[in-house]
Amino acid sequence: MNGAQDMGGMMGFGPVMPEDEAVRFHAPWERRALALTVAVGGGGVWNIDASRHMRESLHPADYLASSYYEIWTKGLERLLLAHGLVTAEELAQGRALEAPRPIPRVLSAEAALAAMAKGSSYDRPVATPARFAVGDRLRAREMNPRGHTRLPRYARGKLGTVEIVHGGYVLPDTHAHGQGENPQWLYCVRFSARELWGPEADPSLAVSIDAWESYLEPATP
Amino acid sequence: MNGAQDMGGMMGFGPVMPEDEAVRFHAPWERRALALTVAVGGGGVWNIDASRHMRESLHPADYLASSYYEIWTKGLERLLLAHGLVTAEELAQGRALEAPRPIPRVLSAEAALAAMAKGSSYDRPVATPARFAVGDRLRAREMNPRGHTRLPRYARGKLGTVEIVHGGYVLPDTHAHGQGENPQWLYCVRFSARELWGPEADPSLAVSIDAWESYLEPATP
Amino acid sequence: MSDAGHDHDHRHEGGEPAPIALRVKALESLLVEKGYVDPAALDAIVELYEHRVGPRNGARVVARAWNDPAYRDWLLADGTAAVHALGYTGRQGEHLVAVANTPDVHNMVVCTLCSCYPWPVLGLPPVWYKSAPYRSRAVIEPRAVLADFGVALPAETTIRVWDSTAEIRYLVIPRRPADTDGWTEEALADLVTRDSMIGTGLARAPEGATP
Amino acid sequence: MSDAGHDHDHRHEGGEPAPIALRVKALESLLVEKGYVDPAALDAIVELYEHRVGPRNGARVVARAWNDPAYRDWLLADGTAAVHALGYTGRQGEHLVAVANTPDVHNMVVCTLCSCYPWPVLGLPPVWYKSAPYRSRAVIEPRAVLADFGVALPAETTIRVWDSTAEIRYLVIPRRPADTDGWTEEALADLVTRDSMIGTGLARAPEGATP
Repeated sequence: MNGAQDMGGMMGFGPVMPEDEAVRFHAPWERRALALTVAVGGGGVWNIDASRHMRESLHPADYLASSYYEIWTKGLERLLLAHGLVTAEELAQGRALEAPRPIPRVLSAEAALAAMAKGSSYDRPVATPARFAVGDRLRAREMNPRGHTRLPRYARGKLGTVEIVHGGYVLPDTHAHGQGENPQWLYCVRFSARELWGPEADPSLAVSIDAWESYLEPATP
Repeated sequence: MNGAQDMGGMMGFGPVMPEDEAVRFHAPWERRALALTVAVGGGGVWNIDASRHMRESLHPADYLASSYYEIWTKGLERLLLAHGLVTAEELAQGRALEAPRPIPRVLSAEAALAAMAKGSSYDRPVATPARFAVGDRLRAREMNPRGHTRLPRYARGKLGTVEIVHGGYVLPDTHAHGQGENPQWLYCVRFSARELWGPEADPSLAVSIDAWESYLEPATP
Repeated sequence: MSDAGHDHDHRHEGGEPAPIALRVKALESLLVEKGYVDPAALDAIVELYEHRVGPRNGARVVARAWNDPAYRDWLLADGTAAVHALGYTGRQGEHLVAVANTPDVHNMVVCTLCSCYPWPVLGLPPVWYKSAPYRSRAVIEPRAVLADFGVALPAETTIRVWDSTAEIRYLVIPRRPADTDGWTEEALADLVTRDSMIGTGLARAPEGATP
Repeated sequence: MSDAGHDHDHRHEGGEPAPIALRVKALESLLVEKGYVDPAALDAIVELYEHRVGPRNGARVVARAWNDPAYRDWLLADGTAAVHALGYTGRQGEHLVAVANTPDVHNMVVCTLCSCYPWPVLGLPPVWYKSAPYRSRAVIEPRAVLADFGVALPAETTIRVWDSTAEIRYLVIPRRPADTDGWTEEALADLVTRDSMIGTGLARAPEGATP
């Protein structure tokens, strides 16, 4: 969706504020927001693409005024509500008013650490051969789906070159909406900044995205 | 600039809320915000393009969380500050702490009504002939200026057809920045929704923008 | 500008930004005290746009076009001259183009970049016209926007959206309702809603008529 | 979702949204009471990412690559296997690609759409990495972003920005500082900053060396 999350190329946000790498959190609640998001996510009720979509579905003014851990928190609350695991009244009161619903698993400390150390692979075999090869010229499609997608607006309609063929990967566009993993070939596609931003762009700049096969079409159809 | 004002095609803002046409204002302060913006603007210190640019320069989170009269008010305050007509301290206190600066004119009630009734024409003669004619196919340029422009992002790089040749008009891109009127030919350019938004778009939809000649290039350069 | 995007320019008690009403009041006091504005001019501007300039102006233009084919042709050929000839001149109406709905084509006007709107014929824009939902959606899903207004058009109707990106202001001439033959301009004007001249509505059917 | 874009889900006294600290606290209490999370798991996750997983992991990968040409080749050919071989596995590091800076090419990593970042080698992303200024500007004016970090590169250097739009995570191998011949991996790792592995910084020059 063309939400506030899709901010590549936007202007007006001000400077980047570097920070010492020793800083991990800026307030105690950030630790808990991190842990809650990761732990509840590990419960297996939704997947990572669904949680990204919930975050980008925040009202754009809310998204842009929130720090990222705030975005995570608001996204988590909405996921819990959407899946019927909590009620709005429970969130407001901070205590349970109804019986819990069963969820696939509740991670113990040990299980959480094991899950973090293992991660979740998203590569999947794809039965068909890759349509594109390294060096191929292609075009990112003009598409504006209302649901989740990982093709940023700035790349749509633009001509690029395949730089890496990553292999088969779960397609977020369906996975976020409970419509299956639908693995597709994933490519790293390089664009010149002039192609993306026009002739005034930095001539020394190239930008790449990772794009699933259905995001792409041959340069000359 | 690619600010929050450029919202054509964005998603996530919710439904449009219709309203009875008898409603003019929602609070008394809106009347004053309107009148102040119009009256101070009539003072001749800045032009309409500069005021549009100041509004779109608001932080995107602030822009999107503000009603339009709030945007006007914040833009007006910033213009007054930028031109040294008021200080931040004066704005905070709501009273004058320094002597006023001279401005070209202060409108009386009579002068204000005359100015409203007259308006300000933006058509200007252009010495060179129009490059494009009705029916011509052309492409809106890919451009991402940091300053003011009136070419929305959704039309950039897209193929369209000249529908109307409006005549010569003041160019906002320079006018907003005190770089002169630089009048150019202005065209109404029609795009199919499929060109703008891709093959999934409403096939019955066409969208036009008004675009200055420097925003446009022949369809096949 | 702050990192979090809040507006920190104006603090009052407690460090919160001043409510907008207080902020505008302070601004007015300051500008009057500085002599940059004449309070009488402020009152005159409010009175003008609250009570005198509004969509009934545009309704009279449309009614004239419905009843007078020569005027309609003129309006479509030179909107500025034809509208100004009825006395509707002024700010944000310096350059006008009128576009007519037909059985095949429905027109709709938006300003995605700000709030451009033909003040002399329609008055000040309604809040929804200047809002993010309308500005974002009108150019990509106008039929869904029309549904928010309770308007459903046949799938085969062409939707023609005009994004007001320059100083040209667009006025939609809605379709004349059936069963209005012989009506006076004044009676017809009562059927012309503001929304019908933006393109988010249709002209009202006469009372008692089948829609 | 509200028209004005504010978040109205959580009201406390006065009708204002609850401060985020209270909101997270309430959320944790609720989820623990409901039995959806184990508080011990929360503590373990915090401890892991606050104290054990961080950019020193990535620094050791880079130092190894600087000192061991075979490892460097492997890292560039199969980042996932080469990084996992050093024991840096886990969430948000399942699929890794390493990209090496050269005298001609400077790499920089961003996630314009959210906050994708290689946790097992760099830890949690810094707040600026997830912020709108970085995400919006890295792909259109990376040299201006680099200037915010005090980094200026020659005009002829190619800037190569990698937008992490999928589950592949990118790790920049910065250029090895001069005057470090014969240094141990451990000593070299101290020169590898987090920012140099994102591409918003360079590796530190040895103390006393001319930069």
